[in-house]
Parts: sequence; structure tokens; C-alpha cells
Amino acid sequence: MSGYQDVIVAGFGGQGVMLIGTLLAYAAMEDGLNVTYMPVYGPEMRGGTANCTVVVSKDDIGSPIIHLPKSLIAMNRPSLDKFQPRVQDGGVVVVNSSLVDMALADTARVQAVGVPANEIADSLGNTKMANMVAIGAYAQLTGVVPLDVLKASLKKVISPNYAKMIPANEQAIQAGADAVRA
Amino acid sequence: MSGYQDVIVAGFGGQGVMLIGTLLAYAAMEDGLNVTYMPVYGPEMRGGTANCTVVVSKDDIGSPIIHLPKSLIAMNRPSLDKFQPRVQDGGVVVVNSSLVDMALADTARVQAVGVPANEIADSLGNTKMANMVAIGAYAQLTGVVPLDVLKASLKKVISPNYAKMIPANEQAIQAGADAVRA
Amino acid sequence: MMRPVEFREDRCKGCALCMTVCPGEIITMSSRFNTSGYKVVEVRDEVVEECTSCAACALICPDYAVSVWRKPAKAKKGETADVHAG
Amino acid sequence: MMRPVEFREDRCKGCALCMTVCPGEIITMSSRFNTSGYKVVEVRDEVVEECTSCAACALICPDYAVSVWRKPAKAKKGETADVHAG
Amino acid sequence: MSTPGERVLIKGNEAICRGAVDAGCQCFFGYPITPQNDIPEYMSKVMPNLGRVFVQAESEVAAANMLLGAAACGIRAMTSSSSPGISLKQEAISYMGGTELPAVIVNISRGGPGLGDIGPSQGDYYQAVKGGGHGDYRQFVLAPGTVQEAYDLIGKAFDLAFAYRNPVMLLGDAIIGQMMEPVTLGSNKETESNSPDLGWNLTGKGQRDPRLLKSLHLTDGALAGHNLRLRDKYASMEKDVLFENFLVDDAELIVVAFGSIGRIAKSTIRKMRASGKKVGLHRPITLFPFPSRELDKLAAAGKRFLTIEHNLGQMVDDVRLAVRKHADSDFYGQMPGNLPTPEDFEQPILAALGVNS
Amino acid sequence: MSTPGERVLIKGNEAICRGAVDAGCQCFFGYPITPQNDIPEYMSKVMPNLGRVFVQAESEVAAANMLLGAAACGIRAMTSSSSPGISLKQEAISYMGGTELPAVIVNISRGGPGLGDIGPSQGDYYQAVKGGGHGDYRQFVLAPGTVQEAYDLIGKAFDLAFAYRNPVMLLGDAIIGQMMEPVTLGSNKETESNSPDLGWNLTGKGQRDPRLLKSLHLTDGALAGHNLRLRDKYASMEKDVLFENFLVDDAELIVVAFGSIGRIAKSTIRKMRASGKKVGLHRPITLFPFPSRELDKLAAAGKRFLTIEHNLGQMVDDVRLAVRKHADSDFYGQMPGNLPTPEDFEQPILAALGVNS
Amino acid sequence: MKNGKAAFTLPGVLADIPTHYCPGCQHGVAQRLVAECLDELALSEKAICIGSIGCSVFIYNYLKVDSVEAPHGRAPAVATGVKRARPEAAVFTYQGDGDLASIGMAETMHCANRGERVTIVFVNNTVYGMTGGQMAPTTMVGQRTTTCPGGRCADNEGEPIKMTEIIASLGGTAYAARVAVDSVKHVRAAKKAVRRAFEAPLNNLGLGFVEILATCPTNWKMTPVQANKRISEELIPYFPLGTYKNLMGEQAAEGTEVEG
Amino acid sequence: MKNGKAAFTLPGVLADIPTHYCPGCQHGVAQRLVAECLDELALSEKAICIGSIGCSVFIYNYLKVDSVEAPHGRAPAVATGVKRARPEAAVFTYQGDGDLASIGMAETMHCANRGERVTIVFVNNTVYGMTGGQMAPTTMVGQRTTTCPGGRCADNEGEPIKMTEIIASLGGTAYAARVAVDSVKHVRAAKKAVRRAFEAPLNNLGLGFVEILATCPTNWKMTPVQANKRISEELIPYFPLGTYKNLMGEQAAEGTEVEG
Ligand SMILES: Cc1ncc(C[n+]2csc(CCOP(=O)(O)OP(=O)(O)O)c2C)c(N)n1
Ligand SMILES: Cc1ncc(C[n+]2csc(CCOP(=O)(O)OP(=O)(O)O)c2C)c(N)n1
Ligand code: SF4
Ligand code: SF4
Ligand code: SF4
Ligand code: SF4
Ligand code: SF4
Ligand code: SF4
Ligand SMILES: [Mg+2]
Ligand SMILES: [Mg+2]
Repeated sequence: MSGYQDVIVAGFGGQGVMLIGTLLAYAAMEDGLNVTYMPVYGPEMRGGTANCTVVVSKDDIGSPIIHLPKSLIAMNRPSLDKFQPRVQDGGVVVVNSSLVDMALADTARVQAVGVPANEIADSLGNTKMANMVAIGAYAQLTGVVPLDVLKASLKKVISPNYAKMIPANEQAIQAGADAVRA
Repeated sequence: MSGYQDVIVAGFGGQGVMLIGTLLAYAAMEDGLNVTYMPVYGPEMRGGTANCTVVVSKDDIGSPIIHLPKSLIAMNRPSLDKFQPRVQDGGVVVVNSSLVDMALADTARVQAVGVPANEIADSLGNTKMANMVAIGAYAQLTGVVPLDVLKASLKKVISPNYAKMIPANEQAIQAGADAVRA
Repeated sequence: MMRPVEFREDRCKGCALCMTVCPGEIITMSSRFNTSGYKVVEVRDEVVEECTSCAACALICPDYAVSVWRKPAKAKKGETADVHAG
Repeated sequence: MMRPVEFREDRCKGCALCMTVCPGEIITMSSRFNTSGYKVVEVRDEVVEECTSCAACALICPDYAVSVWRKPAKAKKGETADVHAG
Repeated sequence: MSTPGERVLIKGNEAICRGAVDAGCQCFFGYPITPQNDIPEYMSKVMPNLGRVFVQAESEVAAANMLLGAAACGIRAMTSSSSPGISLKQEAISYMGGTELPAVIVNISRGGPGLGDIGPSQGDYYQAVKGGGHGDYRQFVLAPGTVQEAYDLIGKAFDLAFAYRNPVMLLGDAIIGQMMEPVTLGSNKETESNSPDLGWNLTGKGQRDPRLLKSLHLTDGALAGHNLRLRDKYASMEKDVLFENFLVDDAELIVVAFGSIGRIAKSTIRKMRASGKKVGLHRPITLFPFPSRELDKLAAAGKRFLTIEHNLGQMVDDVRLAVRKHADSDFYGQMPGNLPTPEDFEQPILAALGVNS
Repeated sequence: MSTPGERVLIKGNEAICRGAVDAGCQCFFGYPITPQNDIPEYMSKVMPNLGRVFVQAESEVAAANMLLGAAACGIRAMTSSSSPGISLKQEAISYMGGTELPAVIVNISRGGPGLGDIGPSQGDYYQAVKGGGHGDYRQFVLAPGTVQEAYDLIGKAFDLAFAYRNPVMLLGDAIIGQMMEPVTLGSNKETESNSPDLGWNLTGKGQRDPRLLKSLHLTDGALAGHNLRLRDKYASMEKDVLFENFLVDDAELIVVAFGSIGRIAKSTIRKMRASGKKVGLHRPITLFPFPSRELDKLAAAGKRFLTIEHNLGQMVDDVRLAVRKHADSDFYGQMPGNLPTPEDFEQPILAALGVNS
Repeated sequence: MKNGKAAFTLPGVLADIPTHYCPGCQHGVAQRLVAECLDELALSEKAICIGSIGCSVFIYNYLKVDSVEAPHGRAPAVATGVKRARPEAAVFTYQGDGDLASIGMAETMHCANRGERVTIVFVNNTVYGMTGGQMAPTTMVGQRTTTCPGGRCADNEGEPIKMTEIIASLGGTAYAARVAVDSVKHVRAAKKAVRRAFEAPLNNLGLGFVEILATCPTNWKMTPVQANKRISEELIPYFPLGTYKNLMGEQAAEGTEVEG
Repeated sequence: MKNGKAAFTLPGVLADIPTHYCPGCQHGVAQRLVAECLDELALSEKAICIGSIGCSVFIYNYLKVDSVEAPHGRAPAVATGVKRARPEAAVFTYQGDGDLASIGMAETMHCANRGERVTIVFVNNTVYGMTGGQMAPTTMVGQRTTTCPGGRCADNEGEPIKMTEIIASLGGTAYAARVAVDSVKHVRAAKKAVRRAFEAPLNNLGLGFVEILATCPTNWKMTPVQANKRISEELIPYFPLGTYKNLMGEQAAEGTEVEG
């Protein structure tokens, strides 16, 4: 399957993982790719961790559910603990090193990249944009979608009432990408 | 099938056709035969005619529903109209001649016997026992169950509160039998 | 004879409710059965003049068996609606 | 130090309801997060003496996070039930 | 309670009641609907006199959930209704299946779909056997063909319900419910299953650990494990399969029919045997578990099959699945709304035999 | 209303809503239950703005009966729920079947039985296809495998409902309902079936004779005649059968799977094809009518079959019945409660192929 | 005297055919009152009748209007669907006490609470008529039925439910009254109430609800005349007649208006 | 100070584990009050809890008593079955407003009307909590929810249903009260009411019913403190607190007793 990529995006409820999953899915669609986005709501209905799976492909996508993903964005420690073991060998793992000790990254097996997402976001004025930093880093690392398409898709996931936040989010995406540029 | 007999008992709602059907069924059981009794409640839930089918046999009884019966007790005209055409050739048809013009009996095809059941019952003091007269006549004509077993079964179908009515009903059964004795 | 009240015998079920509301108590149970097997009520000729056309019997009758007309003296011309039309 | 009131930090969800009912207004939001990620409340040492053991905070708390003891002066001997036993 | 050996002439509906009472049914929850009204009416008279429970529920939904409550207590309990009312009980039946509660449900079915009529029909086979409720659960389905069997099987229903901790449905129709036949009573027995503590049921915890009966399984893998266990339980029910074979040994053609249609087809078969036609009858008594092995055996022996039902064709699926390695089954469907008689089946049987009458 | 050709990334639940709105759905009657809550929520926002009707019913029973009322008016109307709620709708569905009303019911099913869980499952196949309600009725059952199909099929659902005057169920699961995919909108069209007078529907009689919509048939033979007509109608639905064949031509083994499991199995099959395994996929899109003829044809061509479902084995009955003249079908059941992934199916496919991995 | 002026006229919307009801059954009167109101308010062309399951199941044979049959107890939900789909129609249900107050309790309460613009005609005969006289939620304490053969026992089965009072207490109800048809005076008052129950929703005020106390001689095991007496002697004292709610701006003093 | 005397003790029947409720959710308080009453009345050994479907679905994890899970809305019917099967048990349901007042309306009404000797604890948070904040029958007019995004509109969706008033009007109800847990005073009064709701059926008088007004900060989209204020500012004025019925021989003046 050409142009195929899949990723689990995971974190605490309030970290906006669903939002960046959707953003990635939009961007892939805008980029002319097939894409699926699947929120996985765990057993606990209230609180707990949230995660979603995004699959991007030039072909039809069979399964929106991935047990052994090619990549992972882990915004907190429980997410890394839970999903890193499932990432395929050599897969990309973006770790929010602001909250997770990079010593936990299985660098022997996967391509783990620490991004101090909260701090970068903080430095841009709003910790809440840590998710954007992470997705920017992820896009940069995998090339799954061009950064500008990602940025252009912000308007699809940020409600019109908050349109004025878009430039800051673009900045955060860029900062994330910059942080991992080789 | 040996010892086999079936009958449709039909009349107006208040004529007690279900009661004599049950009585016949009890008597057959007491006589050591297999028996089924099936009330057929027609399309109208209120008013209209009532009928039931009793099947008596030494063997297991397959169907409690008989489309083409061997015999018929017709307590009123609509019953005769509806069921006489279905009676098998040569079958016994007891007609309550108090209410039905015997000219309607298809004597060419079936063995139709008129019994002035209401009048006989009246003469015994209670028109309501016309049903007993009819079943007495029927038992006499077909020999399906002995008359004494029929009479002895009255206590099964007449509630204890009305036990004092039993002798009169026995009389009515006997009168019905006497009316058709060859 | 002019009868201000008539009973449709094929409809009457002999429930006797009309008998209980007639102010003149002129409705009585006949000895006739209709084709459905019900005894039917009647206002006998002897008493029919006592009918005031009050329509109480018709209002209480559950079976639409009663027709009542105003006494001619009171009826205006041209109004000849048949009760059971339609 | 003897604290008449204690907050089980693992239970507290930082809802702040206790803060609104404390007559002495001595409960404040700490800057600590517990393992579940909630900020937790506290009664700071400076004010803990003002606690009257009224238990208002415990009664209003939806998460059974508060333990309150009577001031020793009032406590009878032998009654040392642990709040969370059982 | 009946005297053992007592012989009475009663309706199927009454036989079900007396069978249930003899089997120790402690609670009955009902709602009126034709043609099963005799059941709540009888129970309303008898149960209170025995110090047992009769409740006329506000609806079939409520009746089924009252049953769920009583069953959770490990008490022998029952509800009854007819087709539309049984549809309303489907959610509760699925819950009782999922919660593994022993409960007995009687369906004296009538003509459908919708309000249909009040006559006999077998239109609820699918609903009963495949599960009209949501999710993967199965219930025992017992289909009596005589009033005696109605009495006997309701006793068996309670025993199976408790043996497997599972809902059991007794599926009759207006014929079975309304007809009277002689019945010998007294064989149904209350077993120890009505004792207060069965190890799983709610009694008030007393000194022991609390018990919980539920069908929600949210922790990872819990529901899957539960479903696997249920699957095994359903497979194990096979050993309680019941059926009647009638003149099958030398038969070329075997009519497969259940309940009242089974017994009516028997009349037809007797008559056709008299004229030398080699026809037999296989009458499944448990519709779930279905007597697939027996049918497979008969198919392997070279028999041909005709399934007769009082519906548009439902059980015929299970017959075809059962015999598919060796044979197939023809089908004749009596339309609900027409009362079935032995004569109705002659032509279809001749046709299946390949005889032109 | 969508602009034709508009391309959006939406959840299956939203696609169903937008598809229904585009198809001229005038009335929606809902009740909350996970995982279909997006549907009533979306409809509550959009319908009133379009001057259409959104009612949150007091229960699923009420919602289904509101649907019955609106459908009797010949108005395009819909309800949606998930498994336990669908069980509660069975009586009304049987009534709508019997009364021949065009109504669309969406089941975004979840794990069962009972309360089960809120994850995906195909445990309601039997209920949907065999009829969880009483009596002989059938409903169209459409099972989308993609969000695009969810949009397209809900439009088709309305068309079929009115073409046949029959209930139509769209059967999805939590995967179809919750996943987002790009969808091209605008192909669903309101047809003339939303016109005020269709010749049978209730409009207030005006100057014409009164109309009556009912399922009660008490006069002699009426219900039987009605059931015969229904049987013929159900048989005629065959012409609207829908399915997808994927790489079946040279396949030795055909996996039969529907809905989300069908699409997931496709991933597995792609992967196995890459390693030279001759596997194909047959994905029924209409579960009723079932693509039996196509499967029979494939069986006649010598294919072998493996049915994969997310339940204990339900559709496999229909597959086996369809292919029984020539073949049989193996079965692999993913337990409800476990999320299915393409890897889960490799082993069963290899086993069915007779390959030891 | 056929060419005199009619002192009593049957409404044109009522089919002139014999009814299937038992002798003395007041369903006949109740459905005639509905028909009279349909005629007087000129509603027959835009009326849609939601039939229910009970002895009145054949009401569609008697009222010449568009009709649909609702499952047992669900008429108020069906009516909601019909009215929302056809807001211009005059939608009404006709339901018995088993149907409305037992299995249909939730649908009745919520239809009223939402203030659906529909009319509910509720015929309370304290028993399940059609199925053979079982206990209803409205069965009087002590009344024997086929499922409370010893008489309804308040302690075990509860007291008879007073639906009109409950419905009147709900916000969406515009009109609620209880009437009887056991006397000429009551029949006249009942007619008024039925009319208002139709007018309230037509005036877009909310639900119109009218409870009609009626006899079931067959299942009460009484003659029609005895049964009719029972209405005033036993039923009315427990189920007081009167207007319990009326948003149409008329005097709505309890127990007075529609009795007069 | 652990060896001082406890000024507040958690009931032993309450499992000492964290709850799954959102911060500030008053289900936590409500279920604690139930637990306290179970302890005080020494009922834990003979109690049977009927759980319902809603955010409180896991109540069986918190109350260490025998429990069964009822389908959505059907807890009163399940409770009836349990109580009739085990008359010696102390049977109670714990239900939300969607569960009790919407889908479960018929079961609630008839359980009360029959006077089942069970306790119903009704937690009214004006919204469907578990499923994500949809409109409930008790949602306030104007309140925005996920299925009335423009705010509940009385004209279209009706007014919030006052269950306690309705339940109190039914013959089988022995005790009915509405309480809140938004202030210490109210919590204390609520405890009394819950206790009486348990005592009434245990005294064989009929149903015990207590409605607890509670917050759902998550779905109200408020902080817990704001949500708690809404109870007194918006909810109580519409849903007045008080004892609406009490057959236990105490003064039952409306609006007074349990508030004190
Ligand atoms: C779901 C369902 N349950 C039960 C029935 C059977 N049933 C038909 S009519 C009826 C009761 C009728 O009583 P009521 O509503 O008081 O009307 P009445 O006959 O007294 O006028 C019942 C229970 C049914 N048709 N459907
Ligand atoms: C038959 C059925 N319908 C719907 C649902 C989905 N459901 C679960 S909880 C709930 C509502 C809960 O609201 P409420 O009773 O107010 O409890 P809360 O969560 O607010 O405490 C619903 C509709 C279900 N489980 N079963
Ligand atoms: S119209 Fe009046 S007076 Fe005349 S018969 Fe009828 S009730 Fe009697
Ligand atoms: S009220 Fe009507 S049906 Fe009854 S007796 Fe009088 S005329 Fe006949
Ligand atoms: S009330 Fe309880 S949970 Fe809330 S802040 Fe205070 S201690 Fe913490
Ligand atoms: S016990 Fe009373 S005074 Fe002490 S902290 Fe709690 S509320 Fe404040
Ligand atoms: S059974 Fe009762 S309600 Fe039904 S028609 Fe007869 S009298 Fe009327
Ligand atoms: S959603 Fe509402 S009711 Fe549910 S736990 Fe959270 S705050 Fe409580
Ligand atoms: Mg009634
Ligand atoms: Mg709630």
C-alpha cells in the first residue's frame, strides 16, 4: 500500500489529542489522500485517557482500527506506556518530553523523538497549544502531509468563534516542526 | 383410526355450546378415550356465534381442528348454514329443530336428525337446558360415549354452586336421547 | 299516525337505557326480538302522544337506534332533515 | 501538629465546593496536582487552628476526600474510630 | 398444587399454570392479551391462595423486568404473553440472557405481524430462536405439541432455567393454549433451586460478600470473555435437545414440523400411511437447541425432508442447515390467518413425495 | 442541505444525518444512547433550522411509534438508536411491517447482550435480518462499510422504504458511527415521495373517501391474504440486492463479511494477497435481501468460504444456506468486546485456506 | 313524522352501521360525541384519528375520517408523529383505560407534558374490556375482575388512578376535564367537554384531554341499567366530574363547568 | 488528630475507593447519603440495590450490598420483582432523571401507585449525564443541552416535569420529598428525607420516594461551584424543596420539614 501511514494519538482528556487527530485527517483529505479517523473511547466514560487513530493512504483504507501502529504521538506517560510496545519496529514515536521522561522511550526499537511540547507552547504564549506543537513535529518527521496543508486545515477544526487563534496555532505547528528538523 | 369421532358444536353465544362440548370431552376422558376440545373464537370478539370442536379417539389425536367434521350439533340456523356443507357424507347432524327449519337439513347427503331441544327443555322446566337435550341426542345417535358417563360428567362442568341443577340436566340429556331413540 | 319518536329495531340492543331517561316513562320493552336476537324497545301507540320530543332517549342511546322529531306545531317549514342522512 | 481536618489528596478532585461552605474560609486551592491530574485543596498550617471541626466541608464533598476530627478538648476517651475504616 | 397422578381435562393455558405451580413457581408477572388471558387469570386466583405472588404489571415491558428482578433473587418466576407483548419483552430478555438469570417466558403466539389476529400462528419462531433482542444470547425454546406436553415442559423449563442460569421460553400458539385435552398432573416437582441461597442470587448479603448481577462489561476484554463463556454454555445445551420421531424408520419423506403443526401433520401422516405413503414425522420439541444432529443422521440415512410451518418459512432455515451435508428440505407454509387442518398438508406432502394426486 | 459534490470529513453518524436531510427526511424522532448520540444531537441542531421536525421522544418505544405516525402520513421520517433501544422498537417495527409503512430505522449497534458495552459489535444481525419483532415481516437491512456508504445508503433507505412501503433498517456499528472519513455529499435527493398525497397516506380525507392504515385483519382469510401479499413483496425485494465483490475472480477462498468487518477483512486480504494467498471478499451490503444468488454462483464456481463476523455466528447461517448446494462456509467470530483489527483475521483465513502459518 | 324537524340528528361523519359493542356499552355514546364535535367544528376533512387497542379498536369503521391503528398504549406517541408531520391536521386519539393509563402511561404523560396539539379522548370503564374484563389501573377498590377475583385490594394493587387530575397538572395540557354519559345532563356536558378538548389544540394552546366515565356491562356483570347506575353511585364519587384545567379563558372552576 | 473523635464518619457500607464521577458531581453526595442511611438503619445485610442506567450505573461498586442492574428506566419494575420475591429485603432503586422521568415514567408511576414497599432515590440533575448532556424531562426552560441547543422551549418540548408532586399524589406513596445537597443545611435535611424514604416501606406503609436535586457540572458546562449555585438560584425556585407526602404520622407541612 503506497503512501500509507497510520498513527495513534494519545493523551489526557484535556490535551486536545482528538483535535490534532482530526486536523491530521482533514489535512490528509485536503492533500487528496484517503483517510480515516477513529476515536477510541475507552472503558471509562468519564475522565481517563483519550486516543484516536488516523490512517492515511493513497489506496482505499480497510481498517480504521490499528492494533500495531506505524507511529505514535504520546502526549503523556500513560499513553507511552500503553502504546509504545505496540508500535511497529522502526516506527516514529513523538513523545511530549515536557511531561514524559525520555528515558522511557524504547529508542532501541523505535524512532523516538522527544519534543518539549508544553514548554514550546508556553513560550508561544499558551500551554494549550502543546498538541499543535506535537502534530507539527509529527508531520515534519513523517512527511505524511505538508506543513502548509496542515496549517491550512486549522480553519476546519477550529470553530469560527476562535478564528483569531489560528495564527498562533500555525506558529505552534511550525515550532513543532522546527524542533525536530534534522 | 379406531373409535374415532369428531363433532362441531355450534350456536349463539348464550346457548351453552361450549359447555356441552366440554361435557362431551370430559365424558370421553372418563370413558378412557383420548379427546381434544377446541373452542373456535371467530373474528368478532363480541357477540356472534360460538362453536367448538371435539375429537374423540382411541388413538392419539393429531389435529384438534377439523375442517370436514364427521358430525355436527347445530343449535341455530347460522350454525347449520355454516357447517352443514362441511360435514362428511353420511355424517350425523343434530339440528335444534326448535329454532331451525328442518327443511334446511341436507337429508340427501347427511344423516340429519331434528330435535326440538328448546321445547323439550322447556317441558322440563328450563329452556336453557336445550344444549343438554342436544348432547343427549347426539350421544345416543353416535354412541360416542355412554349416556351414563355423560351424565356422570356433569359434575365436572357445572360449578359446585349449581350442583342442585345436576339432576335436571341429567333428565335433559336423557330426554334428548329418548327423542332420537330409533 | 305521526310518531315523534321512532326506534330502529335493527339497531336496538334492548339495553333499556332509554327507558330510564324518558321523562314520561313511555318507553317499554317489547316482546319482539330483532334479527340479531335482541329484544327491542317501543313506545306504544297508546302513549306516543305523551312524547315531548325531548330527545333524552336518543342522547342516552349507545346504538343510534332512536330518531326524534319535533312536534309539527314547533317545526319550521323547510326543515326536513332526515336524521340518518349521510 | 494536630490537624482537625485532613484532605485525602488522592481523592480530592479540586471541585472547590468545600471552600464555599467553610465558615472560616480557611480552605484554599493548593498548587499541587494529584496523580489523577486534579488540583487539590488544602488548609494551610497558618489557618488550621481556625478550623472548628464543623464538618461542613466533609458533608458537601462529593468525593469523600475530607476527614474531620473533633478538637481533643471535646473528644471523649476511647473513641478513636478511623473515619475510613471498613 | 396437583395430586400426583390426578387426571384432568384442561386447556393448554391452564396446564401451563398448573405445571408452573407444581414446579414451584413462586412469582408470576402478567398482562392481559389474547389468546393467553387464561394464564394471568388462573394465576391471579391460585397464586395468592398459595401465599405466592401474582402481579398484573402495567405493561409487558414492566412484567419482563419484574421477572428479571425475581429471577435475580433466584426465585422460580415466570411471565407470559402473546406475540406483540413478547416483542416488548425483548430488551429484558436480552438483559436476562446477558445477566444469566433463570427466567421462564411463555409465548402463546398469535397471528402477525402487527396486531394481526388472535388465531394461531408460528410467526414468532425466528424471534424466539434467533433472538429478537439485541446481542448474542440464546434462550431455550420449548414447543409443546399437546396439553400434556405443555404441563410437562413448563416444569422442564424451570429446571433448565436454573440448571443453565438462562432464560427459557415456552412457545405455544392459540391451538396449544386454547385446546383442552386430558392431562395427568403431578409429575412436576419443585427442586432445590427454590432454596434461598444458590451461590449467586440476591438474598441480601447478610454476612457474606455482596453479590452483583449485571450485563455491563466495560473493562478491557471483559465482554469478550463473557461472550465466549456464553458461547460455550449455549453449545453445552445441545445435550438437552428434545424431539419426537414418528414412523421415520422406513419413511422416504420426513415431515419436519413443531408444536401444534407437528401434531396436525401427524394426522395427515397417519392418513397417508393408511394409503401406503412412506411418510414420517420429525417434531423438534426443543427449537433451541435444535435437533440438528438427529436430522443430520436422518439425512445421512437418505431421507428427504419437507418442513411445514404456520408461517412464511422460518424453521426451514434450521432444517436446511441441519441436513445440508446430505439433503435439502422442501417447504410448505400455512398462512397465519388460516386455521391449519390435516387436509391442508396432504397436497404438499404428495408434492414432496413426487406423487401427483 | 449539502451542496452537490461538497467534500467533507465527517463521522458516520453525521453522514447518516446529512444523508437523511439531503434525502428529504422531514421528521426525526430520537432518544439518547451511545454510540449514536451524534445523530439526535445533529438533528436537533439542523432540523428545526430547516423548518423540519426534531422530537426527543420519552423512550425508544415512543420514538418508534412517533415514526409510525409520521410514516402513516407518507412523510419521510426516521428514528435511530443502538442495540437495547432497538430491542424496544421491535413491536412498532412489526406494526410498521404489518401496516406497510415506509419508515427508516438506524441501528448503530453496540456490544451485547444486555447493557454489554458501548463498543462495536455485529450481535444484532439476527434481530435485524430475521426479525426481532413478532410475526412474519421482513425489513430491508442496509449495512454500510464506509462513511460514504452510510451517506449513500441512508438515501437509498428512504427510496426503498417508499418504493416498497416497508420499514428499512440501516445497520451500522460503533466503528461506522464513530469513524470519520472523507465523504462526497449531495447525491441524495428528495423524491416525489414527500409529496402530500401518495394514494394511501393520511392527509386528512378532504373530499375523498377516508383512508385506514392498520395491521389487524380479523375477517376470515384476511390475514392469510395479507401475509401472502407480504410474502410476494418480500420476494420481490430480491431485485434490490447489493453487495461488493473484491478480488473474487481468482480466489480459492472467499471471505464473507459485512459492514465494518468487511472493510477490515479487506485490509487483511490485501496483505495476504501481497504474499500470494488467493483470497477474496464478498461483502453483502443488503443483509435483507441477502445476496444468496451471488453466493450460490460463486459456490457453483468452486469457491470455498469463510464467514467472519463480530459475533458468535449469525450471518454464517445465511451464507451456508446460500451456498449449500455446492459448498459450506467456515466461520470465525470475533467476540464483541474485542476491537477487531486486520491481524485478527489472518490466522482464521490461513486456517480456512488450509495453510499452517 | 319524518318530515318534522329532527330533534336529534346523527352526525354525518358517523357511519350509519350497527356497532360491535355489547348492549348498553357507552363506547357507543362516547364515539357519537366525538363524531358530533367533528361535525360541529367541521373537522372531518382534516381530522386524523389514532385508534387504540381495546373494544374501540374498530372506531375507524364508525368515524369516516383518515385513521391509523396504534399499538396498545402508544396512541399518544403515534399522534405526536402524525401531528408533527401534518401540523394542519386535527389529530385525536381514542383510548381505553388499560391502553392509556396502564401500558401507555409514559406516552400519555409525555404527550401532555410536551403540550402536543392533539386531543385525547379517554374512555374509562374501569376494566380491560376487550380482553375479557381484567383489572385496569382505574378499577375501583373492591371491584372483582378476572385478574383480581377477590376484588381489587388497595394494599396490593393500589388505588384507582385519577388520570385527569394528573394530566391537568402538567404544563403542556391546555384543557382537561372528566365527564360521564350516564344521564342526559351529563351527556350534554360531556359533549361540551369533548368539544373543548378539540378546540384547545386547534387554538394552539396545548393538549386537549377529556376522560369519559363509561360502562362495561359485560365485564361488570351487570345489566346496562345497573351498570349505568354504578356510574353515579360508585364512580363519580371517586372520580369527580369537572373541568380540571382550561386555558381557553373561560371560567374553569373545578367540578362545575361541564357538569351544568 | 487521627486519635481524636471523628466529626464526620464515612458509612461502612460505602466502599472506600475513588468514584468515577466528574469533579463536583453530586451523585457522590447522594450515594453517600444512601450509604449513611443503610448504615444507620442497619440495612446493609438485607438491602438489595437496583442500579439504573446513567452516570450512577456503577453504584454497585460503591455500595457494598447485593445489587442488580436494571435496564434503562425499568428499575421500579425490577424492584417490584425483587421485593415481591424477597419481602424481607430492603429494596431500593437509585435513578437519574432521564431514567426515572422519561423512559421509566410508566414504571415509576405504577410502582408508586401500587404502593410497592420499596425506596426510590431519584437524582435529578436536569440532564442526561452519562450520554453527554441531552435534554431530560426535567431540563429547565431555556437550558441549553446537546439536543436542545437553543435552550429548552416550553412550547415545543414542554415544561420540566415535577416528579415528586406527581408521585405524592398517588395512593400508594407513603413518603415523598424533594431535597437538595447544595448547602450543608440542605445536605442534613436531605439525609433525613432519604432516611424516611427508607423507613416508609420498611414500616409497610407504601413507597418511599426522595428526589435529590443535584449538579452535573460537566454537562451544564459550569464549574462545580457555579453549578452548585445554580441549584439554589434556578432549580429550587422551580422545584420547591419539601415533604410532599408523609404517612408516617409526622407533621408533613409542604415545603417545611426537610428543609429545616
Ligand atoms: C402489547 C399488547 N399488549 C396487550 C394487548 C391486548 N389487549 C388488547 S385490548 C387490551 C386492553 C383494553 O382495555 P382498555 O384500554 O381499557 O379498553 P376497553 O376494551 O376497556 O375499551 C389489551 C390488554 C395488545 N393488543 N397488545
Ligand atoms: C434502552 C436504553 N436507552 C438508552 C440508553 C442510553 N442511556 C444510558 S444512560 C442514559 C440517560 C441517563 O440520564 P439520567 O437518567 O438522567 O442519569 P444521569 O447520567 O444524568 O445521572 C441513557 C439515555 C440505554 N442504556 N438503554
Ligand atoms: S323523546 Fe323524550 S319523551 Fe319522547 S320517547 Fe324519547 S325520552 Fe321519551
Ligand atoms: S337505549 Fe337504544 S339500544 Fe338501548 S334499548 Fe333504548 S333504543 Fe334500544
Ligand atoms: S469538596 Fe472534596 S473534592 Fe471538592 S475540592 Fe473539596 S475536598 Fe476536594
Ligand atoms: S471542618 Fe469546618 S471549619 Fe474546618 S475546614 Fe471543614 S468547613 Fe472549615
Ligand atoms: S366488553 Fe365492555 S367495553 Fe367492550 S364492548 Fe362490551 S361492554 Fe363495551
Ligand atoms: S456527567 Fe454529570 S452526572 Fe455524570 S458524572 Fe459527570 S457531572 Fe456527574
Ligand atoms: Mg377499559
Ligand atoms: Mg440526569
